[in-house]
Amino acid sequence: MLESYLPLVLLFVLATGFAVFSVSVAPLVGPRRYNRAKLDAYECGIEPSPVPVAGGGRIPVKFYLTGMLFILFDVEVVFMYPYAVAAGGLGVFGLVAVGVFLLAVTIAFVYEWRLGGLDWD
Amino acid sequence: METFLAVQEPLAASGVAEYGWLLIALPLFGAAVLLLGGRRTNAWGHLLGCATVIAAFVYGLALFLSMTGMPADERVRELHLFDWIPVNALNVEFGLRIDPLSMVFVLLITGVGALIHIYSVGYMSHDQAGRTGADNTERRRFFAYLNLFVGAMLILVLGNSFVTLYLGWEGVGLASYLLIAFWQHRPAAATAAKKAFLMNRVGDVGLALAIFLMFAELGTTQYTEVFARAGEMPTGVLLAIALLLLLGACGKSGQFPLQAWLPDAMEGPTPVSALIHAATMVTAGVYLIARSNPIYNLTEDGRLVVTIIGALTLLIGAIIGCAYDDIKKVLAYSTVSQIGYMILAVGLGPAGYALGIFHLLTHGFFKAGLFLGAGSVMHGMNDEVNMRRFGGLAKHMPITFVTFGLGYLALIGFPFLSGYFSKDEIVAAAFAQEGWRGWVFGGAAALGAALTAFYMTRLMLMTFFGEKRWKGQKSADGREYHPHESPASMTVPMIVLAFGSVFGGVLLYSGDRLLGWLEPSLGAVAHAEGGALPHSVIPFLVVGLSAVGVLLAWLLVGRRPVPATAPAQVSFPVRAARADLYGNALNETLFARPGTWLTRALVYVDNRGVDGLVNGIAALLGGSSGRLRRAQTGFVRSYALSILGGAVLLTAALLMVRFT
Amino acid sequence: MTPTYYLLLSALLFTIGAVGVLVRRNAIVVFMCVELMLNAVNLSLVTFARINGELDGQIMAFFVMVVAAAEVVVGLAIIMSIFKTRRSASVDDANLLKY
Amino acid sequence: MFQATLGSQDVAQSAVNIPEIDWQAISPVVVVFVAACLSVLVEAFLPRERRWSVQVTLSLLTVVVAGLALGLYVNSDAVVGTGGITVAGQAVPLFSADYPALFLWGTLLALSFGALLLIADRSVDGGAFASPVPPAPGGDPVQYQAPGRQTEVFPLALFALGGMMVFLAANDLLTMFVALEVLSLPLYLMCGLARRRRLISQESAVKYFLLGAFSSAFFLYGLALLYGYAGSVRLVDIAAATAGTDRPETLLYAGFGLLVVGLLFKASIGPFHAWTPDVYQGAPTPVTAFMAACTKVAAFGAILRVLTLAFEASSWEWRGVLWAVAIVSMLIGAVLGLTQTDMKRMIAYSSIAHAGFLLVGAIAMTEDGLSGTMFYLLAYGFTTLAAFGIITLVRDGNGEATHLSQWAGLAKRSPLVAVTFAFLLLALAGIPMTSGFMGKLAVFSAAIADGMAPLVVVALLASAIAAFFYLRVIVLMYFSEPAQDGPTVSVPGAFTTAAITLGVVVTLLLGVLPAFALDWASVGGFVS
Repeated sequence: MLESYLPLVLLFVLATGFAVFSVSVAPLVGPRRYNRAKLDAYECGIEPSPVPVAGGGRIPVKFYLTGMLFILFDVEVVFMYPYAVAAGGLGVFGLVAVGVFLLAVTIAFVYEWRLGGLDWD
Repeated sequence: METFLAVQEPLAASGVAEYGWLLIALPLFGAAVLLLGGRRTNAWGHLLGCATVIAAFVYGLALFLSMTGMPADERVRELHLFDWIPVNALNVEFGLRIDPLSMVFVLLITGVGALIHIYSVGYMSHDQAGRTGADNTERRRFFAYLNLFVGAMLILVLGNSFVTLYLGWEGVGLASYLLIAFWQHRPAAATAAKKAFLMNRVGDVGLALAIFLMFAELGTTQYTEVFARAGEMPTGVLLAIALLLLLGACGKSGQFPLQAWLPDAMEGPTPVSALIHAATMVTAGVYLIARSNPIYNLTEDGRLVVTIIGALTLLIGAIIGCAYDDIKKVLAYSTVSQIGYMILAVGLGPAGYALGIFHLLTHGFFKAGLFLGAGSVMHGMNDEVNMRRFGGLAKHMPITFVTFGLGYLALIGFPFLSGYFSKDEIVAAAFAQEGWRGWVFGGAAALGAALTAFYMTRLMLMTFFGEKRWKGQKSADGREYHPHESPASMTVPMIVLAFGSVFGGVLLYSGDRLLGWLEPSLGAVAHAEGGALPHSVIPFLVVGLSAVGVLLAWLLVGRRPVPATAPAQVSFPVRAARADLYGNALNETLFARPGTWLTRALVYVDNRGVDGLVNGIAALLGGSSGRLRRAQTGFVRSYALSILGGAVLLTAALLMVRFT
Repeated sequence: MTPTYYLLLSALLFTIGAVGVLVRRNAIVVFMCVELMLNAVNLSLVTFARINGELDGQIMAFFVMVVAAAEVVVGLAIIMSIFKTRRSASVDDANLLKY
Repeated sequence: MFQATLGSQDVAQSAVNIPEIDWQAISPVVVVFVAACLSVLVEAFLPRERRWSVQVTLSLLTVVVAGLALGLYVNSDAVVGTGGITVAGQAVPLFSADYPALFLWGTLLALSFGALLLIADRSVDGGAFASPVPPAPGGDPVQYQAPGRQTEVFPLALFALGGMMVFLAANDLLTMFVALEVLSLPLYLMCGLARRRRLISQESAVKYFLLGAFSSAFFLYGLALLYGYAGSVRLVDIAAATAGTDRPETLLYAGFGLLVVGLLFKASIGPFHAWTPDVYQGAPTPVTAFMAACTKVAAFGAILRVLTLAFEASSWEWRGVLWAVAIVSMLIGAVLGLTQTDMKRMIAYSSIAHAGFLLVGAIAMTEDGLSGTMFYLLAYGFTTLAAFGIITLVRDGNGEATHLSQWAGLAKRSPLVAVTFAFLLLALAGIPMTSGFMGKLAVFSAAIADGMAPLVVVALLASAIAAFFYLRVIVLMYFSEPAQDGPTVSVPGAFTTAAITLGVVVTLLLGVLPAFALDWASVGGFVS
């Protein structure tokens, strides 16, 4: 069943070839006539506005930082789920291992908190 | 082929010998402390330098005594220290071979070395090497180099493989270079050091090639294995190795055609001339050939070349020695000539190895003594070396005169002094060769004895007897000459060495002491009977010829006043001898000039063809480098492209290799 | 339904991601393309786990997700710091070091 | 969509193999990671003014303690060379403290000790690290100099070190991948921490990060394909699968190719080298030293392990391809190094060439190749560490003077620095009596013994070309007149002096007495 993988590789090669081709050829053959519309960001046909949200101004950088933190701590839960499922079989060893894991996460959390990563202002 | 005693299998070192590494470690430690310690060690550096060498000598003596207590077949010992270079097939272990041969050298090096260290304390006490200031930096540096030399020389003679020997070989070369150039402010010293360095390189290449050949043929460079399996090599390779080793020996020992550096090396301080360029380092070539005796035993042609080189050199050295007025140069050419005797001896094969070493030892004593004497004369004469400015010094420096005189008598082979025994034996062994060889080599050796007597007598007469030609003259630095005896730290070593010159020969010779002692290393001495002249005639012949030489010298030099400047109108032989028998010219004609022509021709070809090629390659590399650099655009995306491209190529290539 | 299609899809996603890295200028978008590549691998892992009839591949996908999250944080931090100094997130502007 | 073959109930009930952990064997790694966590807490709780001294003490102490733990284990009564984290019923540990791993751990700890000394030195110009505060608008951003001093570099360095130690000891690809990220992420950040020339420092961080993430995606895809091929990511299982014939080999070779790309990238082997010069140049010099010395050790440790344990049976197919890679790397490093004008860039190209030489040894697949490559890593690491140490000393008003022209006539101003640097360059060129020569000798002779003479010829050619640019620097230092407003050589602080001395002494020692290290390197091979 998997012997039919050669086409896949060929496809891979083809796609790469296409990418290489278009990257290298485009600047050579393409005309460079820029206008305002071309340089604008494409937002589904709506006039792009420098003020994306109500309330005025850009989204504060802080928002992204907190978002990043959220991703980080959120994703750690990924390990808790399988552990919860297999906790019985893993016994004390599993408990200790998850404890160590949580301790490591906590250390990072404490660091974040001490350095003021959780303060909004 | 002659039968010879099989080389003995070494035993592991035990007892005192287990600390054999101390011999090497002590002087090297001294050198390291003095070099790294800097000015802090100025005050006591020379004392440390002496102490390490004396300690090494004392240990060597203890080792020697413990060895004398052993039966002869247990005297060859090996001390494994550590694996040095264990890379795949090449496995060089660092070990010491403590056997009678190396012990003889250890005692010579540390013994004479210790004396000369002591002598140098006085000799170098005011040396500033051309610099101003009143500290002892230069003396400390001098002792550091001397210690380095002793350590390297001991590595050379104690190592148990050719690679270890090579390490020591280069080490003594380095020390010699540093010491010849010790007075760097003199252009002559700098030039001489460079010359010594270059000519030694020629020899070293020979030695290195010999080692490579050995490794390629046998896969090892340890003495034990090389010697045990030397017979496995084809004769051609064996001959090549023998000749390449000889080339190495010629470079280090100042043999024809590489002899020219040794007299120039006298630009170094006199203790250096005595220790390195008379007693020890320059004899390394003799050691090399004697140590490699199982190889030379197998190739008669190789030995013949060694003998020819030896005979040629001893004559060349003696003839040139007759013409020089510079006291140290005369002694230097005398050294060249005497080492010629040793090389001649070891070239004779089993009949001569031990004799070569014997002469090496006695020569070590009397030549070191002579050099120290010359140094003492110079010390008292404002560093003058021109003998035409000496004369009548016997009264002013009696101790120097007596010790120098004893060394002189020993050198010309005065009956029952040390040179008498060792040189006579070599002459006898040379005459004992079969056929034309006996006459030629024996004759050369005997003639050399006469010449030796001539130039040494000339030296004695010009220096210690006759008019006081220095009166009213001024030395180069504008001082008047006030000859005086040297301090005790200089005279005591001279006295000790004079004792060695007088009694060394008879002590070592009587009862075959030395020859028997060396048997485990070099095999028994084959006293060949017959040959060109009967053995009993030889001593009379040699002494007679020497007497003729002395007489001639007295007639030509002693009876007439010596002109204070060398006469310009001289006969051809004198002119030739003054020009080093055109040794430099020969080198120039044979090597340098063809070299120049070749270079010119090559330059021509080079400019047209090779240069184009080389420049082309350089331009290609540089150009492609410059162009390829542009590929490093600094854009992350182009880097990512190169990674992706590389990955695709690599995977595609893997699949292609697999599926085609 | 053959799992091979999932593998095919995964390869396509991976290639799209790789090409995206090459053609996009905004560092954030380039980085998102890398994330796409990682997630394409996740799809492969899960598919192979299915083919082999075991759970290892799925667990591996978890690991990859966590690592990817950590990578996101570090990457965004770096991109943000350079954005603060340059006021530009274009990877082509980061071009002082070259040749 | 997927109907799981094993229900969750089954998983819970089935006996889960609890791994046996040989704590003593892995104690060096544990020490490093625990200390890294401690270091984070120090950063969080200690007042700013006391952090620096505590962090320096902690990190240096960690390396020493980890080294002691390693020494204790090696000299203990335990059966050394088989420990690690072993799953019951499996012969090979998941994470193995076998002899090569122990040797390379020792190497890593020693090298990182030197690198940490360089990082810790703040006697010269107040240290090389800053907190990432943006410059005031209007100033010259290229030369911008941030205020303050940063200590975050220490926990980052410790985490990177721990990641490297796991990376080269991991016996399964997933552990290897996680370790790869654990070592890479801190390095990305460390690159951007320079106090001076922040802009190129940050640029190097961005480049390193984007390309690193890109290449680790390749590694990961290779991992996935190999998982599909062998049904496991354990190296021994992959080896067992290659021995059979009934599997789709496309998966194997595609997977191998992509996996190797990720590894080659980390080892900065051409054509996956493009990041190296930029990052080496832009990163703070002590970090560059850390990267050049330690990352190379870790990456080659992993390459050796993967090639030997998983792909030895298929070596016939991939060897030719890696030949080509080695040749490309050596030539790129040697040729492009010729025209470099920046000292750090030049050393970076030199490292690319050296990576090629190392690869020659790594693909020899013999015991001699393994020990030779490991010896080379040890030798190269110390030499390059000391070389970067010297580069930190030569400075002008704008920080380090890395342009070659600024080094002209250095010998006249500071002969000691010049002679030390010349010695290190000769070691990089591979002149006898230096460790570089011994390393090349070991690697090349192993390659010849394994029938790769043509490759060795190319390698010698490349070393000859490369020798030219090392010599060019020496000539520049000794035979050129110093520039009027040339750089001054700072008096090195105790830490930098110690690091440089360490590097020089080891370089000399390994050149003169290589035996002990060669012996250690050839005690034993990988456990499989």
